[in-house]
Amino acid sequence: MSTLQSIPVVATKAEKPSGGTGNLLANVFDELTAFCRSRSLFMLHYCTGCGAIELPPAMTSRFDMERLGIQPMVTPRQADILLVTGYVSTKTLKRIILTYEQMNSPKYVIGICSCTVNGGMYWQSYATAKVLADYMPVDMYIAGCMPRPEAVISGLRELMANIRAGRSDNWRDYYRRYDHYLGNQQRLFGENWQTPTDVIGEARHYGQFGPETLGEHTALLERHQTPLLPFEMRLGLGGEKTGVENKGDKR
Amino acid sequence: MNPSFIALVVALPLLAAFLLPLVPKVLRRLVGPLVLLVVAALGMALWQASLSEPLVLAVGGFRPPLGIVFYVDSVAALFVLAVALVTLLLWPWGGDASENLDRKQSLTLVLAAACAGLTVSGDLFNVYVFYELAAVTSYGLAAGSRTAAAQVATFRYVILGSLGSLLALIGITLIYFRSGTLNLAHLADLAPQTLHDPLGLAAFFLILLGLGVKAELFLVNTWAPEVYATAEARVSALLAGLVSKLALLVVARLLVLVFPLPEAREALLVLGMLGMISGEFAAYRARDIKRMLAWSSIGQLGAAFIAFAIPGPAGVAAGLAIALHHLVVKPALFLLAERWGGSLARLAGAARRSPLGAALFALFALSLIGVPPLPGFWAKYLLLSGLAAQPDNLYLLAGLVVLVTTVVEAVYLFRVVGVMYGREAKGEDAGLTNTGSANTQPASALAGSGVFAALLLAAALAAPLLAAPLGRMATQMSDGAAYVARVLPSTATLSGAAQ
Amino acid sequence: MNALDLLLSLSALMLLAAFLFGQTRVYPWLAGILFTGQLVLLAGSDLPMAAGVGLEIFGQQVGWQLDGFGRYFALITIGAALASNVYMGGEWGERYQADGHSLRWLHAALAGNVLAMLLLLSSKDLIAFFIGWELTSWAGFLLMAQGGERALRAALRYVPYAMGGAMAVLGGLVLTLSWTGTLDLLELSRVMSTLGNGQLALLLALFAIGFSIKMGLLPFHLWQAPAYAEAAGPGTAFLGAISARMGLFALGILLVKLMTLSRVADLAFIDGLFTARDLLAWVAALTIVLPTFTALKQNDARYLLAWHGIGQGGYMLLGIVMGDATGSAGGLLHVFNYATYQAALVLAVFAVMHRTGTADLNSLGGLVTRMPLTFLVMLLGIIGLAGLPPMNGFVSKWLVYRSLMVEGRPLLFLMTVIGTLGTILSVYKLIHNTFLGQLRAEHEHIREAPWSMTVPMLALVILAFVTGVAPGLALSWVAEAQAALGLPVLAYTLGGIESPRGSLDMLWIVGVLFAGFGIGALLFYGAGGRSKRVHQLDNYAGGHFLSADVRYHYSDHFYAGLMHRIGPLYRGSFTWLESAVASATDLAASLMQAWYRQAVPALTLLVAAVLGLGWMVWR
Amino acid sequence: MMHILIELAVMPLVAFTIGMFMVLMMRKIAAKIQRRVGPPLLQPLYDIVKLYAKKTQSSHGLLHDIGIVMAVGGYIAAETMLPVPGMNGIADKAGLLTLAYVTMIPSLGLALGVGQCANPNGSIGIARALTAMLAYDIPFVVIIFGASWFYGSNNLIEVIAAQQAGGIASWGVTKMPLLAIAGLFTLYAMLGKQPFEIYVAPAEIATGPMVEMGGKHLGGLFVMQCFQLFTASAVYVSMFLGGGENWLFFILKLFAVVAIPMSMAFVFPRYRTEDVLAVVWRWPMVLGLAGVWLVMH
Amino acid sequence: MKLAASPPNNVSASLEFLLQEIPGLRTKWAGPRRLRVDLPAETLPALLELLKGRAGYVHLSAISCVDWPTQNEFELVYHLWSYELNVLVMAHIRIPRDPGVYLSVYDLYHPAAFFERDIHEMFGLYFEGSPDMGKFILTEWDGPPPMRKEFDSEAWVMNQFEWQDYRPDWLAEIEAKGGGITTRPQDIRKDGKP
Repeated sequence: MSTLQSIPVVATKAEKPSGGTGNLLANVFDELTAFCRSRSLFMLHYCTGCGAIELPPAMTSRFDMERLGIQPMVTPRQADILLVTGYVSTKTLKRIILTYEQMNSPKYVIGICSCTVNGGMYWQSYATAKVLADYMPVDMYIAGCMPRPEAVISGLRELMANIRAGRSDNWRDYYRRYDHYLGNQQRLFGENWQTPTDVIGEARHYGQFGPETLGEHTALLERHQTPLLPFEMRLGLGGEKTGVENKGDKR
Repeated sequence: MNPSFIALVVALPLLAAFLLPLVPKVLRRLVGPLVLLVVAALGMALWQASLSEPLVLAVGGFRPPLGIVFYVDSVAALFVLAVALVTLLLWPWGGDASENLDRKQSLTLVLAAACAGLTVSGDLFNVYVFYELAAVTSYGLAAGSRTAAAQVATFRYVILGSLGSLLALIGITLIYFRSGTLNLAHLADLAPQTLHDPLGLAAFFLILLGLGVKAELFLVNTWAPEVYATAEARVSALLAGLVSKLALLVVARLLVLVFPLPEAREALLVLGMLGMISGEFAAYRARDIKRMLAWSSIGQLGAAFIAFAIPGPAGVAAGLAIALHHLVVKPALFLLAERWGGSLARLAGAARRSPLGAALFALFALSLIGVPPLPGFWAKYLLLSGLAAQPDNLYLLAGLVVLVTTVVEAVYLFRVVGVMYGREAKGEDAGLTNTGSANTQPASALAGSGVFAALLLAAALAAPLLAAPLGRMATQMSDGAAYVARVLPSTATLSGAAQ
Repeated sequence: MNALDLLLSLSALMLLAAFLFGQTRVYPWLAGILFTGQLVLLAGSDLPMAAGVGLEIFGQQVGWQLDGFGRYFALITIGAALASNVYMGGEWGERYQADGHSLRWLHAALAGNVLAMLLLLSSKDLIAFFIGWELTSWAGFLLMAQGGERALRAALRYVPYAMGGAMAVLGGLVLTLSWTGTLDLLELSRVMSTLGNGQLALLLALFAIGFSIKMGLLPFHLWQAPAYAEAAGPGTAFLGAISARMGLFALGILLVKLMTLSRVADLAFIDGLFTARDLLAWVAALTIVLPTFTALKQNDARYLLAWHGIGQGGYMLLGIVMGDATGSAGGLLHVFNYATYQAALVLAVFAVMHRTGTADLNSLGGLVTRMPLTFLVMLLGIIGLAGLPPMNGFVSKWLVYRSLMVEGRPLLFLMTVIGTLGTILSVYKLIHNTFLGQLRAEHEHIREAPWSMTVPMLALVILAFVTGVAPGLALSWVAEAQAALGLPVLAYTLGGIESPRGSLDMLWIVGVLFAGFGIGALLFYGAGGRSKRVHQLDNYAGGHFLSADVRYHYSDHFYAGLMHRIGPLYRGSFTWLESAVASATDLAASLMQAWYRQAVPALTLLVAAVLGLGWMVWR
Repeated sequence: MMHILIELAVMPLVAFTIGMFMVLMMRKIAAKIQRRVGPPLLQPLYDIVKLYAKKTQSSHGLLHDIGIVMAVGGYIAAETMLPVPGMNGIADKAGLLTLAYVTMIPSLGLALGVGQCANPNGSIGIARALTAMLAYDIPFVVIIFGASWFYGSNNLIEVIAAQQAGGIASWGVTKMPLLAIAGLFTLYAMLGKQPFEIYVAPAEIATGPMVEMGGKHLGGLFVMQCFQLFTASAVYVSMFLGGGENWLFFILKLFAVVAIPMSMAFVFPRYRTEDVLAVVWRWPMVLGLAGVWLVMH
Repeated sequence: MKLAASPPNNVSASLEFLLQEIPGLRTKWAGPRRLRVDLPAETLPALLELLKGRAGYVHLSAISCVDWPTQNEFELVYHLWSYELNVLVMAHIRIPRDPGVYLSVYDLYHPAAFFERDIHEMFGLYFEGSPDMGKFILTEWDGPPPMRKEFDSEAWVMNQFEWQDYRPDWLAEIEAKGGGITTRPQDIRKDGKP
């Protein structure tokens, strides 16, 4: 049983403003980026459940998110916050995980409505995923069976405060404890569950490779996953006669 | 080079033709070629001699206006040489039952004699006799291939030919009635007073129609496509290539000497244009090679008529160039068409099986169209520059017709080349094309067209050298007064006596 | 044996060699050496190169002499021939021979084309000109007919056009002879402009029609696209690069040297309102726009480039018709520029065909990761074709624009810009459908084109880039051509032109451009964090899981929006015109054949006789 | 020579900062129209810094990155050709026409970058963007023709000098009113905002070209947007509003030129591609041609 | 049930007269325009063809299935509507649970394909002849048919998922002031776990 508080938040030194020690410039730069990150959040315009109806009023003239620097963006590549609003059915969860992995980090997940906390009204249903936190690191919950726009705005403001203070780094957790999340996902979707994003490769690439990144679940994934390595631009020069060479170089 | 040899040129083949059956079987096959070789040698000698100054022979010693006169200037000598050589190349060597072969060989010899006679004879009646002789032998040869289609086509040809001869005879009688003489030189002398009136022109038109049958003139050439398509290719080559040129030459000589009038030239020009348009456009739609070549020869002869319609030596030079070029190209094409007859579809991919044949066809097509290095271009250049030099707008129109018909000619000739070099016919008509050796050319056809091709290429390379003699021949032929002076030494006395 | 004789005999020797042992492996090397030898000979010798060989026939002197204008075109011809020869010698040639075609005929056709074009370019009088013109047409026919059944059919469609043009030129030649009495180009340039307006108009009509057919100007352009597209690979490159420009060479001589543009401007249709020069300018402008927008709709890369060949011809003619220093320099420079990047583009398309087997834009895509060098060639090629700064295409188009702006021709200027924008759209479609987007499963393992193909392509594109950065190099040859032709010569510097009314200095512009790219790269790689390459299926598709068997590459009907607006304008009126002429000839032919199938020939003979007599008697 | 190198660095920076405030002004206008508070003063800067400070970015290949580099670099080069008060850069070596072409290079670079993302939304977006470019570039070129015919040269320095010679009376807008109006309409279409933003249709093709642009790629495009705004308005000001006598007037004119179309933009829905062609080929083209006719006669 | 001599004039009577042709069929009017019909399973196709052919019942709005675990039977209800008679006919049939197979009416009413596919997914009842018996909505579900009475969803959930203890500080403040959650989760849950 994992409680919210018990989720280990790994405090990395660079992110935490260490109050003036270390060289000033590095500090100021991190300070500036953290401030800009908090002041400019791009919200992914992806309505997963019923809670999404509360977002337009939060954007338009009465509550106006833009004054906080929050803009709705359409594709996961451009977005920072993934708002999971309302019940998360198993089918939708697949799309949410795909979208989450396509987002560029630092990225944040806000679970709006109670259904993302503990299943909410659909806690008995066989078709919904109960706890969103099992499948991806969640930064902020805004409970309520559809929270009002003020609640959404206050939730966002709190997230901005966390980002500013550097406390909201859970996206690293997805890389560091990928095996845990993958296990939960495989438990729900079956063993040959695979997303086109190469999370393990990204973990290595960005230096987020922790001890728990690999485990028996990722071993399972390794066995059946068709490797989706990017097409490197290669200069296959040479005078081979036939057009099709090096058959089946399965990397 | 004493003049009496001229008579030999006509007499020798005639004699050989009739004595052929008596010769023992072993030698019989050699008689024809031998005779033709002798005639060719004579022709070459005559040509050398006549280049400087034309030769005259009064047969049997009778002074010109009464007796038979043979007048040989360089053009006539050249055509005699051409007759001998082309007949030799198109000689019926074999491939038939022996008595049938005798008949063919003798007929060919008679035809050769008649043609030689046509070129050298100096008076109208003689021309008519040799013309009839040539006509009859061509009927015999045309029907030679013994197929029903050939018989029918020749029958229609006979009707037209005889009607034409009839008209020519009426024309000649008219002239005789008006001028009292038939000798060309004498006529040339008397023509201004007697023949340059509507009646004279009518006589000229009748002779033109009469001779036009053989020269594939527009109004009377409807027989040509059928005969050439059904007769043996060798015969069609002979008729289209050689005989039609001689009829044309006679008309030209008549035009130059007796009727140098604008109306006559205009008639020739209009008929030439119509002949060219009808020939080339009909060939555009032809689906079978022999008929296409027939129509193409009608077109080319139309061009020759247009050329001779141009007054002065320029016209004669252009006419000679076109006639000689056609004389070389058309027989070769007919030889190629022997094995490639029938519908064009049969030819799909023929180039793969007989590459030399296809290459020759393409070479001749290029020359016919007038692609520069080949002599065809120089002929067309002479024709067009002649036409452009004339102030009269009708000549410019003729020039336009020549240009347009050349484009049409290029299209249909290269459609055939395209079919030949295209890919093999597939499926149902595949069987049609490669029936045994349908597409491969027999050795004789290739040899014949190869010689013609060699002639063509030689002419192409030596074009600048040939230009000078052609010019001299043209001036010699177009100079009427010299003809008269040469044939009738003291014209003053004779004209008085004849009145 | 002076320089020109050596040049002509060298190319004649090459034609013979190609015919004899064209299919061996040795011939391409020999041809390469000979071509380079010719190039060096041409560039080295001083002008005018008089030729010894000549003949005198029917009272006309026929001789050959190469001046600055001819040499400019000759250099491009031999350069294009060298590039396609290297291309043919390599693996492409082996594959071509393996497919059953004859490499010997292709080499012979190429050598024949070069010889014919040299004869044409160095003609001293109209007969030599006509000999060269006809030989070029038929050598072009031979080169087009190589490469299969569709190529042969396209070449056969070219025959009536070629013969029509040739006959128009022959008609003009003969009329010139009868009106001016001489055929020598030098004398003609003095005498011809003294002819009356009516005569000059007829001559202009005949010659202009003849030359515009080969150049593919508007009414006579339908044959060029299929003929050039279907020809064998390097054949297309050579044809597209220089073959159509022989028409421009002829038009240049006709309009500027013989008739002088001022006299052409006097021939007015509506007394000075719309002169013959305006007509030529507008035909050129329309030739820029219509073929370019036809190219936009093509789905085969070779056809797209062939249609652009026709379009770019319009710029060249427009430049020359403008007649001022910048305009004509732009037009002439565009001949060289277009030859370089067009040959590179066509060779690139054939390299793609060599590897993937097809040039159909709807069945390619994503090849940039597999054929990067070919992509680089095509990228620089399309930048040149579209006329954007770093490449030389921009310089020549800029010169034409500037002359249109200085001369004050707004509508013509508008047409040229519409043409350029159309080119930009269609070239992006070309590179997007071939190299960008989703890489198909079956193309994942193809390799880059072999060295024998990439080297000539890269050489051409680098040449285009170098003459783009320093246009002065090419402008020196252009100035020489202008002087030889009698046009006002352009004052040029290494970077472009200096003038108060608006100068162009490519060295600075390209320098600043690359400085900008440097700063951009610094910003991108320096300021931005680490980025990771992702697979093409790791893509946003509205939450849908993409898979390799689904083909989601957007290539068919590429500019749908644009086509909704201008779609109805494609009425195909020229194709209708061509088929109308064809059916008219058919009708005439059937009528004539009816004459020969009449039942009773004797009756017609008699009727004819009576009519003839009547005509003779009562005239 | 040295001053050109300095200007090469300074002019783009100035252009970027002015461009950023233009973006801010645009968003503020949009907010005010929608009765909203609108973003804080430095919001564009925050966005750009946040995008560049992203820790992980996904790129689809070398060409995807080079596309963004070309987009930003192309505009940096274009800025040096735009004379601003005190700095002329290389305006004398490249005229108005060259500037029009150099500004096409960034869009071509972006098109190539988006091409390699292998995303159909991106390809459709680029197809529409190029069609829109075809649409608004034709009247733009007509206007360039008219202006360069009127001033007798397409060298921007002379164009500005000619206009500043006689004060407001000799400004382009007073001398060539029709061309000025057509120019404003074309500028409006060039900026790619509301009625003319079919190629960035968020709901339909997920922001078209920008669909796979994240982190520093999107940051590069935000920087390009600032440059685009500055370049378009600076060209218009140089041609019709007498260029910059001093920085204050220059900036006021720039913001005025951008403010007019932007104030109208956010009340419109969105034209389809063929309608963009219809509108831009009808009104500005007719006005432009009439203006040119007037200027020439 | 004797055959009445003359066909009655009003709608419901004529319907009843028509239905007499089906043996072993019982009718019961649930409302002025709602007729419940009970019949043996094998005669259902005959009824459908009769109603469709002779009474204009062209609209099969739904097939619903009721699970009777105690009687080990499934009850299938076919809701039919006629635009002429404007009377809703609900045909009830009972089929045994264990083989759980029945024949499809797809050839008569094409929409039946979806209803049958849905029932198959939810109840595991196989319809022979139905075009597609694949997964319909629950593409990720490979457990037992969930709508069967013996399937205990809550037990499955309890086994599959774990809960997280969500005690945010704002809840503690409310509880400090005496408020809090009225019905605790363990009271709702049958097995009493929190």
